[in-house]
Amino acid sequence: MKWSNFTYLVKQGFGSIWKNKLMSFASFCIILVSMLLTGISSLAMMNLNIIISNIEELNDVVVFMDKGVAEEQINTLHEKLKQTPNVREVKYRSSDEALEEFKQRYDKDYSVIFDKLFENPMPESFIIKLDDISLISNTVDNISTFNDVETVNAPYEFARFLVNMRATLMIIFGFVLFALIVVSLIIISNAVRTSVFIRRKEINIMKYVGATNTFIRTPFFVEGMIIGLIAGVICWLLTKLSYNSVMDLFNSNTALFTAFGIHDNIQFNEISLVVLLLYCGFGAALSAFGTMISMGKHLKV
Amino acid sequence: MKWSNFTYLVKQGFGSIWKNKLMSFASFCIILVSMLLTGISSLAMMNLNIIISNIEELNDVVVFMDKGVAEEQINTLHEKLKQTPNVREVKYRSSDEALEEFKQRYDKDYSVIFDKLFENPMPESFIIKLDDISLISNTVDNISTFNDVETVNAPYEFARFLVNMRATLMIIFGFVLFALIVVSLIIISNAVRTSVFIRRKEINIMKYVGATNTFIRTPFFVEGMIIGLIAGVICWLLTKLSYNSVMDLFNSNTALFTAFGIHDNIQFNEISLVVLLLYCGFGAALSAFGTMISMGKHLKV
Amino acid sequence: MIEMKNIKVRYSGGIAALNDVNLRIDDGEFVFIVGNSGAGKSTLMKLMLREIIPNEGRVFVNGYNLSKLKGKKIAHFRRTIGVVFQDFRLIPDLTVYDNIAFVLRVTNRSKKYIRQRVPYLLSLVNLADRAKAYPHQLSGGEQQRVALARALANDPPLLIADEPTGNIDPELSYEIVDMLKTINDQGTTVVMVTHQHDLVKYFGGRIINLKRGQISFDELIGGSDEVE
Amino acid sequence: MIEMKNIKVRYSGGIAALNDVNLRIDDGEFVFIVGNSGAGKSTLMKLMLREIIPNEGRVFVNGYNLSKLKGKKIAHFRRTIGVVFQDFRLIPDLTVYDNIAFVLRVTNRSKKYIRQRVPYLLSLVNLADRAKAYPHQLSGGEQQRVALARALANDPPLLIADEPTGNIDPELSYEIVDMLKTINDQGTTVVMVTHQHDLVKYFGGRIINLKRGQISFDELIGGSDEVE
Ligand SMILES: Nc1ncnc2c1ncn2[C@@H]1O[C@H](COP(=O)(O)OP(=O)(O)OP(=O)(O)O)[C@@H](O)[C@H]1O
Ligand SMILES: Nc1ncnc2c1ncn2[C@@H]1O[C@H](COP(=O)(O)OP(=O)(O)OP(=O)(O)O)[C@@H](O)[C@H]1O
Ligand SMILES: [Mg+2]
Ligand SMILES: [Mg+2]
Repeated sequence: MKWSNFTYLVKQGFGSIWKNKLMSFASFCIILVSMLLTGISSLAMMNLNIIISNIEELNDVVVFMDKGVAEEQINTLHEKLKQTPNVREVKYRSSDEALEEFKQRYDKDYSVIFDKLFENPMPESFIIKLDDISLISNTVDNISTFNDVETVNAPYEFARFLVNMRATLMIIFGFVLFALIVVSLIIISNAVRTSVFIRRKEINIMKYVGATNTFIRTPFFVEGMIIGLIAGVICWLLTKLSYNSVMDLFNSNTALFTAFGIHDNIQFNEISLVVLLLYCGFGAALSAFGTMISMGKHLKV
Repeated sequence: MKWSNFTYLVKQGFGSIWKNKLMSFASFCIILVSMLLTGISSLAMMNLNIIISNIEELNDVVVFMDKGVAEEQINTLHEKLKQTPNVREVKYRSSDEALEEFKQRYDKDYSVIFDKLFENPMPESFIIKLDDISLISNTVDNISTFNDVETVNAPYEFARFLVNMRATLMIIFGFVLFALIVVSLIIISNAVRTSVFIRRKEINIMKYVGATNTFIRTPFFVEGMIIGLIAGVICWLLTKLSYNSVMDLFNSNTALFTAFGIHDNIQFNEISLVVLLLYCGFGAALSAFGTMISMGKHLKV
Repeated sequence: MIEMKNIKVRYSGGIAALNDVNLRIDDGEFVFIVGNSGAGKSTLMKLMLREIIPNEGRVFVNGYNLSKLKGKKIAHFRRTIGVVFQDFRLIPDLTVYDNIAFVLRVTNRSKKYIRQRVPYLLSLVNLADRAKAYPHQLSGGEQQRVALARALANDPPLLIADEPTGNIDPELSYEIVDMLKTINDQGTTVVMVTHQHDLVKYFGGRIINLKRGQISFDELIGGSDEVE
Repeated sequence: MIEMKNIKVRYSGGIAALNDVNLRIDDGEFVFIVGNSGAGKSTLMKLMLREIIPNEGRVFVNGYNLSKLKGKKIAHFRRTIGVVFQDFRLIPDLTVYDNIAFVLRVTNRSKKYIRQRVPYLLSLVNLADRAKAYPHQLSGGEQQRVALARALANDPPLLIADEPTGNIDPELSYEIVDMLKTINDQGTTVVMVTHQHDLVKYFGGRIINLKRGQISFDELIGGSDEVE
């Protein structure tokens, strides 16, 4: 193909977006909506995952030692705990610290209690963070067998709740995402098929006067790609806007912010480029290749 | 118009769904997707609202009385609390019950403490549920001034958190819903405009041979209505299925179930008919009237 | 009756398709309109059907003032005319039978009448066996004949035919014009655009010749069929 | 060269459009195809262009065996033919200029060549001033002439024209056939379907008459232009 012909075909592609305004806009909207829904859902899912694991982390396993152990015993247990599988972090809490904490926590409700205390009843303890909270009972059973361990206090209930919630939400989200993707593919394919269908006669005529498939397809391909790219960029802008405004909402709201552990949620800036590329890539690919595929049967004349 | 002509036009409407399979299917998909997303989001929003208010309810305000009050004073305060604005429910808790509860709650962690107690340090108390948790500080301030009230323990932080969260989530959901509705209207209007656009020549010809607008519109109207109705019914089925399966997920999961207070979430059966009617109504109306409106400019010949 | 006064039609692009045309066709006349390609013949037909309205001047057809026609009246007016369009304009989604039945349904004819009338019209144009075909399944001439049958369906007082025999073989063309003459004898006004000068010469009648948007010739000539 | 052997074409609905047709048209011939409406003339043209393939029999055109043609070869084969379709088949989205330029671009002509060739072709069919119009803005005859110009664009060795003068006035029709004759004299094979018997009589040449899907007459007749 001559270069001048190629540039002509590309120009045709641009031109026909305008000539087929109605269909171009329809395809554009549908691709935009589909990608936006899928994209935002994915981001929401990723963040939710992070949030839940943050909440999970807030739940420590507390290992109480026997009363009156020596410093050496404490150190030994400390080392041992550090080497236990599924233990990520071990923090030592002296009995004094424990009492102080306890007082602070319950002072308001039951300050009366502490007046009656004559000596510190708190044992030495370790506060442990786990790698995988779903394995909590195994780990706790394991630790319970260690020397000098009086009792291990683990948030079984809450841990199970969180693990369940995460699983449930991921199932729901996964299902929603899957449904969105299927539905997107159906309506995008419908849209491009329609936009090709409207011009099927034109395509036929081109074939009858000796145009090769490539020649006929190129402008359609260019057209589809441009629509997809524009949809991708707008999608990215809308995602950025809505993502950031949701984050602002949370940020302006310290209670929510800390409660949900949104301290290390995904910052849009970090993934901005990837999102843009994904949107544009999928947009252009779906639209351009969708169009090409839809042309197939009309080209067979 | 003759009855036989009317039935003919209705038949035409049915027939042209099949003749214009591609476009009918495209419109159907788009209406389905739009309504499904909007509908499911609305249901999710309603349920979330209920869940949050359930969680809110779990947070009681505790009113501690002065130590050693007489039964009469207790009764007086009980009556007074009952009549306080924003108080929905008042439950009396004796000092013995309080200690028992406390023990149960903290036994595991700190059973050691209780060994040191020689008398019950717990005061008499009332557990109060509020109507509107966002007014909590007003109510607490009010109650603090009552006779014999030593201190009022309220989950300010958590209340503020929940109120904020509800507000935030409702803003997000409201925004999502609004966006979904706008986007749905755009893509539905695009779809019906396209399906009319494809047949604009046909419409013109009919006008040129003397058909009135009503005569031309009736089959299009019937066609649009049927597509809308079918979309509505399928939408209802899909909503029912997905709603129930999500509920099953939560139900099969007692921890989640109770934690989220899903005991009085919306049962699909209760709203099934309303949902069906809304879906079918909107589906048929959007599709049928959208088609009619799109025909406007092509009829002006 | 058709009356046109000081008609000017200018299309987008500045083409003056008709320029200062004055014309009067009385009820019961048979008029041939001839002229070069692009002379404005179809534009004249489009005016009569109110497919377009003139930039200047007024058009009266069958007692309607077409410049002032609005809404439902347009439909009612058009039912008083049978038209064969140069590009046929059959409804692609309807079979041959339904294309013709359509205009009968539009005028609220009974089912029974339609069931008699359509086959009669199809036999008139020699297409009885193609009733169930769709327009794209017909040859050029067959489509044209369906268009003619449709134009005749309602026994309109005015028949406008834009090259109704352009795709039809000579013998059949003669037959068709013969048929139109017969219809004309029964009182229908017929306006027919044609390029087939032999037809015009054979049948004679009033001939209007358009030249670059203007009437250059408008006279009665005798046909050779009367001579023979 | 066109060769058809034992051709049968049956459309859906059981219509036998062509029945046992055998035909050979040598390079450089000028052939008129005549016949009643629905006789199968357009079907014959469609076979030559591989728009349809026969239910039975074989078609050879310009050295290609059309039954075995696949993929890119079809496009290359079609470029060796110029076609005027009975329903014109102009690309509605392109201007008159671009419609003609399209077939030149398809064959990879240079920009410069296209810029010279298209105006020349338009002037050939008397449409130099309508280059920027879109097909729907043209009169019937104008569209037909654009279709003719497009068919001639690539100087094809074979020209197939399905009623290229059906919507064109007699004088211009004569001019056009004259032009086709000139092109034919320069070596191009021309196959032309027509209903205008006066044209056939005037120009003469090989006449093939189709009757209900069969060749009923295939002979050379002398034209009156040679006699005069
Ligand atoms: N929609 C349009 N827009 C612009 N120009 C138009 C339009 N329709 C017709 N024309 C131009 O107006 C002129 C007259 O057109 P018209 O169709 O009346 O010619 P005609 O006499 O019917 O010719 P033919 O015998 O070829 O059908 C032509 O030059 C044509 O190009
Ligand atoms: N796609 C089709 N499906 C079914 N029947 C068809 C189809 N195309 C043509 N026919 C039928 O085949 C027969 C021959 O058609 P063809 O178009 O070849 O006729 P023709 O000789 O070109 O007639 P005309 O002079 O009217 O154009 C006709 O009876 C027609 O109805
Ligand atoms: Mg015309
Ligand atoms: Mg034909």
